[in-house]
Amino acid sequence: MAKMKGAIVVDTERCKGCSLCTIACPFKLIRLSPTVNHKGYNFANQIDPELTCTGCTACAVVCPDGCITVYRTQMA
Amino acid sequence: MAKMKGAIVVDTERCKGCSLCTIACPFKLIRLSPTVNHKGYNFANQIDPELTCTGCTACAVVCPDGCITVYRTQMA
Amino acid sequence: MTREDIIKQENKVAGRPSLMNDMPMHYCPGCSHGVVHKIVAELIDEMNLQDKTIGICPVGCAVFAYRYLDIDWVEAAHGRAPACASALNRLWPEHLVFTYQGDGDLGCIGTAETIHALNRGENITIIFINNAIYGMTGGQMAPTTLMGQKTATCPYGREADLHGYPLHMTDIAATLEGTAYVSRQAVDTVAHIRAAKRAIRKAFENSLAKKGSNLVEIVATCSSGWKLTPAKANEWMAENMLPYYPLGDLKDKA
Amino acid sequence: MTREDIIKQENKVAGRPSLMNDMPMHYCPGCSHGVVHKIVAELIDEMNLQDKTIGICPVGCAVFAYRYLDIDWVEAAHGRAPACASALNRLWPEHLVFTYQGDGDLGCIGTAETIHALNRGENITIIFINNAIYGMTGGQMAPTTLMGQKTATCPYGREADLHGYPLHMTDIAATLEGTAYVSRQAVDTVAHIRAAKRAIRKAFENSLAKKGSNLVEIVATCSSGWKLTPAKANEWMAENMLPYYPLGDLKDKA
Amino acid sequence: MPELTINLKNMTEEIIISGFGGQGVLSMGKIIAYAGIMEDKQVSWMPAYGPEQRGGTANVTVIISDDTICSPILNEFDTAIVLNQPSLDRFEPLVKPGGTIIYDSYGIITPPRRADVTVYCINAMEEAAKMSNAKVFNMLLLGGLLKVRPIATVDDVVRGLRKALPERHHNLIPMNEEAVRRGMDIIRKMN
Amino acid sequence: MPELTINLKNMTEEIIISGFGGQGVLSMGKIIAYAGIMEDKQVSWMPAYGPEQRGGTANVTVIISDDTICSPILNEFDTAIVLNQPSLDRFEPLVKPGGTIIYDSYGIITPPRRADVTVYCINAMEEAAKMSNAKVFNMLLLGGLLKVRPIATVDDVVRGLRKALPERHHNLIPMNEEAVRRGMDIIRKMN
Amino acid sequence: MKGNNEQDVVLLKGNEAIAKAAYRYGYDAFFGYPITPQSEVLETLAIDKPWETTGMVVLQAESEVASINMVYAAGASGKCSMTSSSSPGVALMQEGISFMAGCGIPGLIVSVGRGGPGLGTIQPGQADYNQAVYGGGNGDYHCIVLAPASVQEMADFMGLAKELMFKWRAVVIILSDGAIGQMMEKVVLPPYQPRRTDEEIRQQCPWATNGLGLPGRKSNIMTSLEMDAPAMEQLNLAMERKYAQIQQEEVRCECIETDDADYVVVAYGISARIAQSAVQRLRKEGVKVGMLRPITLWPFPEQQLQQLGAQCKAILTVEASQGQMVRDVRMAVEGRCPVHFYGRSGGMIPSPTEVYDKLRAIIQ
Amino acid sequence: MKGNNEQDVVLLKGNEAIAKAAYRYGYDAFFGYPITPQSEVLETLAIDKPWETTGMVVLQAESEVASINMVYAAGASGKCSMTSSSSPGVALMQEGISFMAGCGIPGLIVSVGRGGPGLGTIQPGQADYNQAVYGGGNGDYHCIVLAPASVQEMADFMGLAKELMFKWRAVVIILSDGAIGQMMEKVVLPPYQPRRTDEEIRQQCPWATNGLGLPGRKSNIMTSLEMDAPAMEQLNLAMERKYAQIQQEEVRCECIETDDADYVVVAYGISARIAQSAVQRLRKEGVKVGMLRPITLWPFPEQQLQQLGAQCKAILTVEASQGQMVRDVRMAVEGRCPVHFYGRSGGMIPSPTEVYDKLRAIIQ
Ligand SMILES: Cc1ncc(C[n+]2csc(CCOP(=O)(O)OP(=O)(O)O)c2C)c(N)n1
Ligand SMILES: Cc1ncc(C[n+]2csc(CCOP(=O)(O)OP(=O)(O)O)c2C)c(N)n1
Ligand code: SF4
Ligand code: SF4
Ligand code: SF4
Ligand code: SF4
Ligand code: SF4
Ligand code: SF4
Ligand SMILES: [Mg+2]
Ligand SMILES: [Mg+2]
Repeated sequence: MAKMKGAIVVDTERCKGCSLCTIACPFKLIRLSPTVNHKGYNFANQIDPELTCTGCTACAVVCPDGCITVYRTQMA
Repeated sequence: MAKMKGAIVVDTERCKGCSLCTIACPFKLIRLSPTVNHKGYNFANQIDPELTCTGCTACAVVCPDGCITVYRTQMA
Repeated sequence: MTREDIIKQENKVAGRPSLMNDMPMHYCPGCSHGVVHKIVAELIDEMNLQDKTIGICPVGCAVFAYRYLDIDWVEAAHGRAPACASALNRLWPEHLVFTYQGDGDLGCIGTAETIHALNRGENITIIFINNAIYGMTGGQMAPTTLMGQKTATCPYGREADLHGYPLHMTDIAATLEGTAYVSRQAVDTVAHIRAAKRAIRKAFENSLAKKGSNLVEIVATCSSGWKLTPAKANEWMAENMLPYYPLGDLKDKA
Repeated sequence: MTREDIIKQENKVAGRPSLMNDMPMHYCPGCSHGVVHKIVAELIDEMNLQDKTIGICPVGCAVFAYRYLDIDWVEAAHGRAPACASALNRLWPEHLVFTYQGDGDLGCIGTAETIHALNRGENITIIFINNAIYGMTGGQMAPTTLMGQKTATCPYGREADLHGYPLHMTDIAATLEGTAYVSRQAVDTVAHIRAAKRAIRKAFENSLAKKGSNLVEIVATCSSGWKLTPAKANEWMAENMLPYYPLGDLKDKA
Repeated sequence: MPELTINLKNMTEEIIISGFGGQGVLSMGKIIAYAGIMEDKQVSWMPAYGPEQRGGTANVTVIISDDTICSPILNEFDTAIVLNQPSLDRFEPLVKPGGTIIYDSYGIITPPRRADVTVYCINAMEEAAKMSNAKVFNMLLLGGLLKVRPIATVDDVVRGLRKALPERHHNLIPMNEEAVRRGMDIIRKMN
Repeated sequence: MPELTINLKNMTEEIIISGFGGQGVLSMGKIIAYAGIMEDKQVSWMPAYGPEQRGGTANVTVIISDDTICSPILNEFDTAIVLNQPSLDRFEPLVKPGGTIIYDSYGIITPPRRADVTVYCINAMEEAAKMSNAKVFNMLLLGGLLKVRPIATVDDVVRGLRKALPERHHNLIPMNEEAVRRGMDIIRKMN
Repeated sequence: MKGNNEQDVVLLKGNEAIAKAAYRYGYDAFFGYPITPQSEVLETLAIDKPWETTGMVVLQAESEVASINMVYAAGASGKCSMTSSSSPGVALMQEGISFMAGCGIPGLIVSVGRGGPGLGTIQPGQADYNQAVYGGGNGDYHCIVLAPASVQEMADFMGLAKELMFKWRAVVIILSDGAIGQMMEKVVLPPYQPRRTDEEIRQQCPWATNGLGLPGRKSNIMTSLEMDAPAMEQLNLAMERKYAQIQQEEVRCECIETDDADYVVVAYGISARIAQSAVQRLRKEGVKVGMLRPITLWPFPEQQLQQLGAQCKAILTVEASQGQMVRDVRMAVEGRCPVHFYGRSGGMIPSPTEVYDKLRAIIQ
Repeated sequence: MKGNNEQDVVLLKGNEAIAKAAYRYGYDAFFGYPITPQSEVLETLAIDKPWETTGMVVLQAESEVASINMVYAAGASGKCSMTSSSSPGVALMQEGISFMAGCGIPGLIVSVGRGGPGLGTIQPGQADYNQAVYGGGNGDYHCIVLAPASVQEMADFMGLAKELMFKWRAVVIILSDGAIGQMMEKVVLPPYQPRRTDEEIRQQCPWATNGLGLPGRKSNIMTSLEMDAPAMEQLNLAMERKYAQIQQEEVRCECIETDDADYVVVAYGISARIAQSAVQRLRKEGVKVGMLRPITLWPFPEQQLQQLGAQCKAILTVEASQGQMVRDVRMAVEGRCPVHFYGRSGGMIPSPTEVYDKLRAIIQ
């Protein structure tokens, strides 16, 4: 099976910085930002320079606030 | 053991003629009277010409209205 | 020997318990409530608890229990006797606090109060008269009404789709951590009455010993509600109720 | 391949369910309620039930569930959601009727309504969020609070004598004749979330197929009430709640 | 409506029927009321209700009137039908002067003593036993009532029964009619 | 009571303190109120309560007065202490002309613009970080407040703390006093 | 049968009339719990099995608390539903009634009063006037309260209640008592009206929470919760406007010979029937006495009473209570003439003679 | 601390003051269920653990229905007990309150109002006046209703409530609101009073159902049931006499500058504090305005208002509701002068300026 490549988009204004996605990601690709959003939360950010993300959706599944959209495609 | 002789006294005005004592008596010594008491119930009566009653208290135990007093003594 | 020789005060071996007064009971002929009242009166007397007991009456046919037993009584609102008992248990910890409740009172409107009092392990005894019907209000369906049984509000017989299933409150009680002793008894025969008395005695003893909550169900008759004679009611009970509500101890922590 | 190549509409594999609107949820960071909302939204969508569903909100933190899922909702009085659901089930027999309730709502003030709706075999689903605390009112003791657990109303830890024992409503539900499917799940991990979703799907299917009542307990966190971070709350739950409230199906009639 | 009108014009008849529970007191009252309806009269039927009637007495107040009936609850009555001693004791003083008392001797130990009312006796219990049909007891009483207080015709009663009884019991109507007529025969004036 | 009276006579000071939940807004208000009590003044402390404060803003209205306090709920304030932008946005317009706004620059993106009030800035968040003690954050603010609105003395605050804190935390009082004094130092007038 | 169509005239208890009128008027559901003196409502429904004919749902609930919350949800979804109970049972419904009022949920509560307080007696009483008219639920709200004085009105008001509850999205209470619930009278039952179809509900109750029409519309939410105080106040003000309109449009009362009256008796329900005896007797004796019988207890016939207050020498309020409605009478009359009271309580009902005597005493 | 003994002056929320006063005044028990804005009562008790010191029982009940029935039983046995709740929670207590009144059982309900109806808002409200004063339980009964306007009064009225409940065998309601429950003020707590001993209870409450003294006396029975209507009526009449006496003896109100007032504001609780600001401002402006603050809402200061009605040009009632107490004011004034109303609702509280403006408008 071809290898999957994924990426996520976090709705940072909706994010409450609970960090559950950071724990759920098997590759620990998500971090909380040092800066806060308008509501004052340190929101989540994907840090994935090497495109390690497989689009496994774990982060999206655990996010209580539905902030994460996951995209996935077969590696070209 | 000496043989027991018993007798009962029914508070006929309190009796509601439910007949449960008549069923409970192992010797069937209790009957409902054909006449009614003031409240209109056919009250219970011990019919025991031969002093068969052993004073076993079964009738008193089952009487829901506590109408029966049981007396018992050893046969002389 | 004549009857007169036998009927002497010193020969008295059974009669109305001394705690039960002269007031004629309002119950229908043959009603199980009367038998249970007698047992309770005897036990409080035997255990010498008259000044250390608070009884709690339900709303149901036993609403007037307070008229017949010479102890202090609180008449609870429909279903709330266990809440009353909880308060009294905590405020009068050395007292025997018991409730006396019907199936509608205990298992329907009072479901929450019953379960929570039992699960808190209040040191109380609940005497639960299960006659599978609402006696007082004229024979409506109770939570314990059997499938197919006819009542004023299920005149064609209880059906699952329309009326749901009978509720086994005593079985639930036995699963609760707070209960010490849970038992199901009947009062249709001398043997059953004696066993029921033993069960209630154990429940009272547990309550006083602060072992937790105690519930004794009495499978009972309601000849008026069932539209049977008292004798037939006992038979119907033995044939129909007991298989569904089998007698015996369901839980005994001690 | 760049991020931009991947982030294209046609590559979207997960995101906020379409039935869940934009309204930011009022829940605290990491609150389990949000995860369960998502599951429910996905299922109603997948099962194509938007116009055939009536949701019933509790009084509890989920009181505002109605703001977030685009279905019709009835906000019940505290504890009365199962009574509401019973009425709606009978009046809208082809609809999916579900309640969403906290432990206080379902297992304390609503004990009677919960047990009776379930025992009547109403064709409904009860989703029961057990976070062992009263979230909304600021962290008071719930019926499901663990022994020793500290809350605003048992600040020195829950003690049997003072506060009674945790109540196992789901276990009681499983003993009731009216229930078809009773299950306990959690939403702390991806695997648990997927299992929880399967359980709720089965419950929904049973409800629609008129198989009887269904209850899915979700062992949940309340980081605010527990005074832990969301991550620590998940850990505390796994360590303390799950041994006491073990996951799995308790009853499956089918 | 003159063609069917019977002898009491612009009348109001206030009746109490009282006995033990189970004696058919309530349904007798209902049949009287239905008969009244057949005469296009106003009627009211007000039972003593509640658990205190358990094993105790049952009673019902029936009013038949050409006028609107104001209070269905009364303190005094034109006619009292009493079937046991406690009922007689309670209601004898409440009959209006010139009124009527009907009693069944079976349940009555001390008969009514008032001189300012007309007293009738009907041995309905006995008669029902003779007919070996306890169910007609109250129909016999009803017949007696109609004889002495012709508030409705036997015809009305039959038509009323037809309305009051479910279809499947209509076969019992002839027997009941028979009992009503028998009741008219056996009632006796006592003073 | 002249011996202890400080500079505001027959005063009433109406203060709003507003920030995120968890910033110690409520307890700061409480300490101010306690300090007021030490001056034998009337005080009231009225929080915004309920679940809407969850993750949102927390605020408390504190009134210190020589007179009886009528309404504990106010529509305008003498002094506003605002710790984040939403709080500033909400309360800036509600400060009385001639009143005072104190803000912590950490949470504020657009500083207050009103010319008819005196605006102070205090970098309490930064300072607390410097002192590596997040707990003294609100004590720093309090110091700033007392500097510009001397409604109580530092002594009052210390005595108030002694009353407000459980015995076992009294060891923290010197550190808090220190922070109050530091707060007095670092507050700056901005207009 | 003469005047009437024989088919339709029946002899029924008030409680039975309620039950039979319910399915004939096309009510969708009854939820209730047994309590004397109204258990015949549920019992009659159980015997008549309307679920097999009109499709009406009948359910014995686990308590009055459950009943009222079933009515709440049923009404929320656009169905026409009801419960019935008596004094302490109605007390248990107060939270639910307040919720219904807060949401604007249509529904009917039939309250068949006995003598209180507490368990009191099961004999008839009118001491639940405050309970119905002033509520005991929390907040500013009103229920429309109808007071039938005959078995016929028990039946008829079922139709009126249905109309009013949907017209105003209001809780309607039929406040009866043990006497009217238990007595039998002739009654003409209404012809069968079909229950509303789903489509009719969708059209007539666009606010109802039943999914119908989704996703073509915003989702419907039935809640009385509004955390934002200014928004909540607006909701309250909107309710107030509705209540003011109801007070304008829905006052109903019966005035009997009040036009020239020097004295007026005010009484409702069973007391009105009794008082009427006394009034008739006095009229025959040449005294100018009239009677005002409020049919709606809320909205209360205030204007009518203001007028009578100005016209009369005295007003007598008669109730089977220690005096509850009399406060509303006094409030309306505002001192224009003396307002007297006669009442019996605890299951006792005033007698025509007592009312007559009281009136005579006032007149002298 | 100056004027006061430093030991005793503390800064407390109204809810905390209730809790601390409870065990200091020797209450025997608290039973309650969490609800905003009064959960601090139970929470404070849980923290302070009075069961380890005074022996006071504290129990979180399974619901408000359970709570009130616990208070019922506790009071029946002669103990001094209480519960506290807020709007919908109090609605659920109505049956229990009616039972208590019917039996003459002493007990206290602290009702910390929010905005209704239904769930409404959790912000402060005074829309539960009817709920407290007119009940919603069945039957003819009254509770003594105390309306504190400060945290100090929250504490003080705990003592008064204890006194009144036993003096009259009555249910006492402290009707507060979210503002007074949540605000902190200075408060002087009462000194500790010991709880009554069994012997004291036996002597002071010979009616109590606790077994004490048996068999030397008849058994005590606490019931509101009396199937016999004439007997029930006698019980009702006895209660009426008690209520009449309470109305004679227990009216409490605060009159502020009413002696020469042309205009009077009537307000209680939080609204009274607010209205007082406006009154002071107008007095400074030379207008003869006074204020009457009812402290007992039942019994209501009717006589005082009758007098003021005769004296004043107008009366203004201010409430945080759509107007509930104003009915009682109107009833007392009986048209002697115009009675105006100003209210906010749904969690909104009138402001001093609004009251001032309203008064100014009335004066012109
Ligand atoms: C709140 C309330 N609801 C309903 C009633 C009416 N009621 C009185 S007794 C009873 C049921 C009694 O049945 P059960 O508890 O089984 O007792 P039983 O009479 O059979 O012994 C009911 C519903 C009431 N008094 N109060
Ligand atoms: C009748 C009534 N009592 C009490 C309350 C207050 N109240 C609101 S939510 C709640 C408990 C919530 O706890 P839970 O059901 O466990 O839900 P969670 O917030 O934990 O999800 C309580 C007691 C109320 N609104 N109504
Ligand atoms: S999709 Fe999977 S791999 Fe990618 S960020 Fe989310 S959890 Fe990590
Ligand atoms: S799980 Fe969601 S809310 Fe939590 S940090 Fe990640 S994106 Fe933010
Ligand atoms: S004592 Fe025994 S033997 Fe004697 S009558 Fe009674 S049951 Fe029969
Ligand atoms: S059991 Fe008692 S009440 Fe029944 S018939 Fe015998 S004596 Fe009478
Ligand atoms: S109705 Fe049934 S339970 Fe009640 S007294 Fe009669 S037999 Fe007993
Ligand atoms: S208080 Fe608890 S349950 Fe409520 S939203 Fe916060 S975390 Fe969730
Ligand atoms: Mg029963
Ligand atoms: Mg919870």
